[in-house]
Amino acid sequence: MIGDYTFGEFTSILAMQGFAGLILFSVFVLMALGLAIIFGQMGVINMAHGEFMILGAYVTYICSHIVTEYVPGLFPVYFFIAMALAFVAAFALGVLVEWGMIRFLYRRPLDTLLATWGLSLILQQVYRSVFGAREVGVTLPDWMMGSIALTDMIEIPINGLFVMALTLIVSFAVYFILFRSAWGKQVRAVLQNRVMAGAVGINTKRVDALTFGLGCGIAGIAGSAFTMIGSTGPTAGQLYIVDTFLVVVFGGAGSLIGTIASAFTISQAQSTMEFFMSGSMAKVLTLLTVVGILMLRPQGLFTLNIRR
Amino acid sequence: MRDDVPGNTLSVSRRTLLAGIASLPVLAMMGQPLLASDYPTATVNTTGLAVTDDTVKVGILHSVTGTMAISETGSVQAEKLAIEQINAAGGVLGRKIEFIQEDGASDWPTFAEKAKKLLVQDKAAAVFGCWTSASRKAVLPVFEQYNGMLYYPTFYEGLEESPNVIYTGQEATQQILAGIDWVVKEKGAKSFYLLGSDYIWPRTSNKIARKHIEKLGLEVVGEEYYPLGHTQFNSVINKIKLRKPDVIYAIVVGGSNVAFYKQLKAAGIDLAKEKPLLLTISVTEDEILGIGGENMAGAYAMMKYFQSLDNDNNKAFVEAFKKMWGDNIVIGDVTQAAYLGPWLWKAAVEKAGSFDIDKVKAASPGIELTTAPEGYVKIHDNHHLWSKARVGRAKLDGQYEVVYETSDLMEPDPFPEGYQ
Amino acid sequence: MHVSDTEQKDFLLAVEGLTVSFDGFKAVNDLSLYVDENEIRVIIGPNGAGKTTVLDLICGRTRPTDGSIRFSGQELTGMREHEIVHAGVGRKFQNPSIYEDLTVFENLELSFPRGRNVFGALFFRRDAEVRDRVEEVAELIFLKDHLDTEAAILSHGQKQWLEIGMLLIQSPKLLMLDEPVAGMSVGERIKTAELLNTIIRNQSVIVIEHDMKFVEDIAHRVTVLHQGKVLSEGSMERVKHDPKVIEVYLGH
Amino acid sequence: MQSPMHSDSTFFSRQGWLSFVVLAAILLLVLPAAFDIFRLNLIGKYLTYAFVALGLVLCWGMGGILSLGQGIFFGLGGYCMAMFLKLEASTPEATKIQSTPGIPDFMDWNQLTELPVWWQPFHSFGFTLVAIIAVPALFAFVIGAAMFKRRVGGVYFAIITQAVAAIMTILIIGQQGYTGGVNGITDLRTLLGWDIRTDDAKLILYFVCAALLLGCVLLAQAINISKFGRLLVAMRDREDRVRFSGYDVSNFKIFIFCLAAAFSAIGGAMFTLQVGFMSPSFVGIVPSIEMVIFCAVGGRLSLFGAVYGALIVNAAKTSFSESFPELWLFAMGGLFIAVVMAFPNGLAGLYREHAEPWLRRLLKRSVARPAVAAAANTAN
Repeated sequence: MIGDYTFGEFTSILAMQGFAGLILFSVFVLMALGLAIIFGQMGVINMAHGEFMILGAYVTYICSHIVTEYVPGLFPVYFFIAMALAFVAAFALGVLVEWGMIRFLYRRPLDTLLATWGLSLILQQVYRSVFGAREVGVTLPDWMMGSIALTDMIEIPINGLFVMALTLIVSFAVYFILFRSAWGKQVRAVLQNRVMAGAVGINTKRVDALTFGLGCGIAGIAGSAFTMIGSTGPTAGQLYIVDTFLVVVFGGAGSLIGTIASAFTISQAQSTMEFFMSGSMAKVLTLLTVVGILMLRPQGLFTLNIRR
Repeated sequence: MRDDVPGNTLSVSRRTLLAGIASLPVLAMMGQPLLASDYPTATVNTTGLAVTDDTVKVGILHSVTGTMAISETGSVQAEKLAIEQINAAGGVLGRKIEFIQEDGASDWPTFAEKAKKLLVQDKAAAVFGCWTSASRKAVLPVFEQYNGMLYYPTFYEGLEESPNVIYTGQEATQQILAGIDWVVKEKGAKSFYLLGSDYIWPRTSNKIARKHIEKLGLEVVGEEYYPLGHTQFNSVINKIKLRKPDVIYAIVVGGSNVAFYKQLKAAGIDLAKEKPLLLTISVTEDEILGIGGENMAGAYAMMKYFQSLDNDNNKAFVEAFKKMWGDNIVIGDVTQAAYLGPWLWKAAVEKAGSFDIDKVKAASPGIELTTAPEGYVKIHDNHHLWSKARVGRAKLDGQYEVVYETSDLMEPDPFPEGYQ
Repeated sequence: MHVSDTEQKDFLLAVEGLTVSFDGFKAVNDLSLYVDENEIRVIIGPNGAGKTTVLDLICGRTRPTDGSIRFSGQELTGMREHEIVHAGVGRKFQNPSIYEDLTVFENLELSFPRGRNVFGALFFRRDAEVRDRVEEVAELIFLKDHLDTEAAILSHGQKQWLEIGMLLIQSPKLLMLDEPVAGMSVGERIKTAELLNTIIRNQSVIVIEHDMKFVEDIAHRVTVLHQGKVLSEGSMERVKHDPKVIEVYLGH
Repeated sequence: MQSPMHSDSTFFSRQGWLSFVVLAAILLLVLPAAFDIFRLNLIGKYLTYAFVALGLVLCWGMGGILSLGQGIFFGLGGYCMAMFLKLEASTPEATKIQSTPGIPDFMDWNQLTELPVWWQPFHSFGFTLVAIIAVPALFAFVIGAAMFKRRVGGVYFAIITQAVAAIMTILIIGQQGYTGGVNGITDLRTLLGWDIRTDDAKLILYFVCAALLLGCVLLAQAINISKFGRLLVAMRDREDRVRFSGYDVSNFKIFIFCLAAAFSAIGGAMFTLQVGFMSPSFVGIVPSIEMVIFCAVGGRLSLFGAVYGALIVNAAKTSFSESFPELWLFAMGGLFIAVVMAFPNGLAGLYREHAEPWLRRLLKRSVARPAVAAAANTAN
């Protein structure tokens, strides 16, 4: 296709396309990190992950309304407050769900799948009853809209930059929480040997609840960030679930680095293919490739070759 | 038609239905009410429909639950308003309309099932309903088999002409051709980028648009489809930037809409600058609520009806609608088309002097409605409506400003020669 | 006892240069092992020495990184688990692995080597041959009176026997038993030793065991593993007095 | 020694036969007598889901393989049938309005000017009947072989089948010139000249559907009581033991997955016949998961439970959505959670624990039931 364009145009588009891929990558990472913790680390299949994201989105929506109504002065920065609240709300709901449901099902991963699917239906209807069936839009502060024009052709969407920065922060935060903090050590101890961890005085139940909550909370942040990009409706969460699971599984459950690598691979593949063919076919091809590779390498991209 | 708009029951505002009656001025033009006693049931109903000496039963068949509820709610409201107004003005052949509402639940077999129930069990004299093409395709055989009347409100892809259906929305050529001519003439558009959600309506509409653009000697520089519910449009936006079309012709639907327009704006394409200009046939005032006026402002839509339409019929209609369903409500093209259904049926029944389906069918072509909010409509022999085509420009407040309308009515042409 | 004239003999099992590494850690490192026909070989070693991994490698549960495993003339590496079983290798797991919902009879019947493919299993009939063989094995493993008992309610030791019986009914040429007497009473151990000495009339056995008394009762030869390698090999007597073994077991 | 279990001949236990007769009586006598043809047609539609649930009992309940993509096979079966019916409905006379008469209408709308090659064989009814079973089974074989040979199971299998269902939906919708797109294949009229839209036809189709379903129950039961059935349960609980007893576990899984696919496909084909069209909305993720819940509600280990589960959940769905549409999702979601947490063996489990002892006391039957849990599970 280079034939039709000047060299300048071609490089610009390469840059733009690379950037589009990076945004998609950030989106995938945000979606998948929470799930990677819950599925990869705890072995729980949370089909309601999308609904936790939408919870974050609705929290942001409410915030934008309250802020415009009562404290318009805060409007330019309300998004940060909204994200914090989104995390708290999703975290709290996550802990509640873990306590009320998940903890009874740790030995039955397939059953967590069904139960959380039920949960997702209920949450959808709750959203619908509370917020109405219509898609709601969130008004963004002006500084978050629009783009930075680098050249005539290359324009960097600010919200894209924002999502990328957010992804970076969240990923590092997760890394520190899980791999550098005392609590993270407890989490990993429980995952590796629940009985032993209990025996040395770790409150395994609390660790479970908090880990699940953390995963949900990250979903909440993701949902909050997505209001900048997409729509918020009661059933919007379902759109993400298959993609998200594929990212985690493709990366190799249990490996956060794998999740990030797989998000990168899938997003770049999809974004590149979208450029050369119709969106539908790009999607089908991406999914097919992922499924195909998973069939050849079911353990995913990154996984420890462990001794059984 | 448009599909997969996530959502569900918009809790119908509980205001009294009687509010609608206050809008009687609309009815002044409808002439004197007819008396049921002049039309004995035995003669006006020879096929065993649910018609008594003072009532007639009709069906309303839309999705109240499921993903389509969000879109179909407006149609239900409009149909109820029309029925209310007709009853207040004396009913049909002197008989009050009673409606039976069924939920299609966004599920096509359920539509077929409920359509059958309305026709077989309830003996409905007419059914107002359906929204997506898929639901219409599902019920069509039922209406043909049991000989019922369906009034279908949505703008759609055409390629269909059933004696049992009156299509009160525009078919694709009516909606598209005039609008394209207009952007070419007024805006000097030379190149187009076609984009759509991946299913029959956008594909067929784009096909018609492409043929028309090529007939005009202009260029289509790209044509793309994305799966329903897709939310990442950065790649296609890049392509658009690269190809630099004068017009983005977009038929994105549902949740994808929101993502598409937000990302378009974020990528630095300000629709208000009209470089490129965006032309759509899928975003009514209803959809703008979700997209946000600030993301949509400056885009052009091709419809036959906008809420801002300036005529007496429409003023009365909007007022009555808001009275019945609340001030915050917006009215889109399909809602208005749904409102026409009961009125067109009433006119046909009274012209035929009978509720019998076959007579209503025969009487329908040529029926006129001077009181339509969109102005004047008339039923064509092919059961679609003659109607004007209009172009509106989206404003920040989520309303459209009408910038163009055809001087003549557009002839409906569901099987357009040369566009297939 | 068996004299070690290893060079000339045709071994039933010849493991050579076997290595497997998990992320760089060599759980089994260049290990060689030869088992004769009708021999009871016991593998001992401290925890983590790689005993179970060796069995896993032989029966195909784990794929070796390097090395060869020859079993009565066939190369086992690269064969799939069920093919290895068909070649004549049976494996008992460390924890009794039986079908708890089924009766003893059904447990044994499921292991009977007929109807092992899909359609064979669909059209499998419980005929006299099956019954006779099940009873025969049940008698061997001291469970003749428990044929209709649901396996879940057997004692731990009986479960161990049942699993051994499930191997025996396949008439393998080599049985590999991972801690067969763990959790058994003294009486049961004696009976198990008896059982093993009966069955080697037709087959060889590799046993992993910690119970030294039991090892002495049954072993023809003992192989001591340490850190994935053979530390010592030979008769129980010899191994017991090998300074390297003493070092490993008694520590420094 | 010669206790009942050792003789291999009991197909059903006594209670099992009773259950079967009761089910047959309900399907073939009670329901047709109690409901008009409109409702009966609906019930016939529900029964088509029971085929899927039946397959899931074998595949998931017995074998532990949870497929979240059964909609794929339901859809494939339904589409095969729909293709045949559509070709029959698209005679040159019926389609003379098209630019290319004689091909299905949606092809004409998408500028196809001749029938695609792979549609051609669906002119033949014989081929179609074979294809209804063979196409989905073959597809299941490809998926199953790829996954099970590589030991992909459990959660991974569920997620991958789900992704395949998503791919299928996007493909069917995207390739609308060949598949009818999101509208599906509609306006099906006759089967070998026999009008399937009349009330009489619907009645006959209902009985065909019910009879096929009963046949599938018997077939599933035959598998259950065979050594294959016991192996399936054994594999679910102790896969390694089965493998090291010399069985190629993957082959068994592939077979049962294909069989479940074939059951679903029969359901899909009967769906098309009774409802009169087929669309991608039965292929995707949501319907596939709903089908799992039919099975779970009925009891994932019980063949009869699966049938009742499909009937009851769907009847509840219809009546709920008629009277309290808002509550439907709450009810459905609650059902999922309740089934998983409170009664994992579904209705069948409840029946066994509560209703059956009571019934037995009532009937003063003191026949000792076989102690084998597996046999009892399947018989009820």
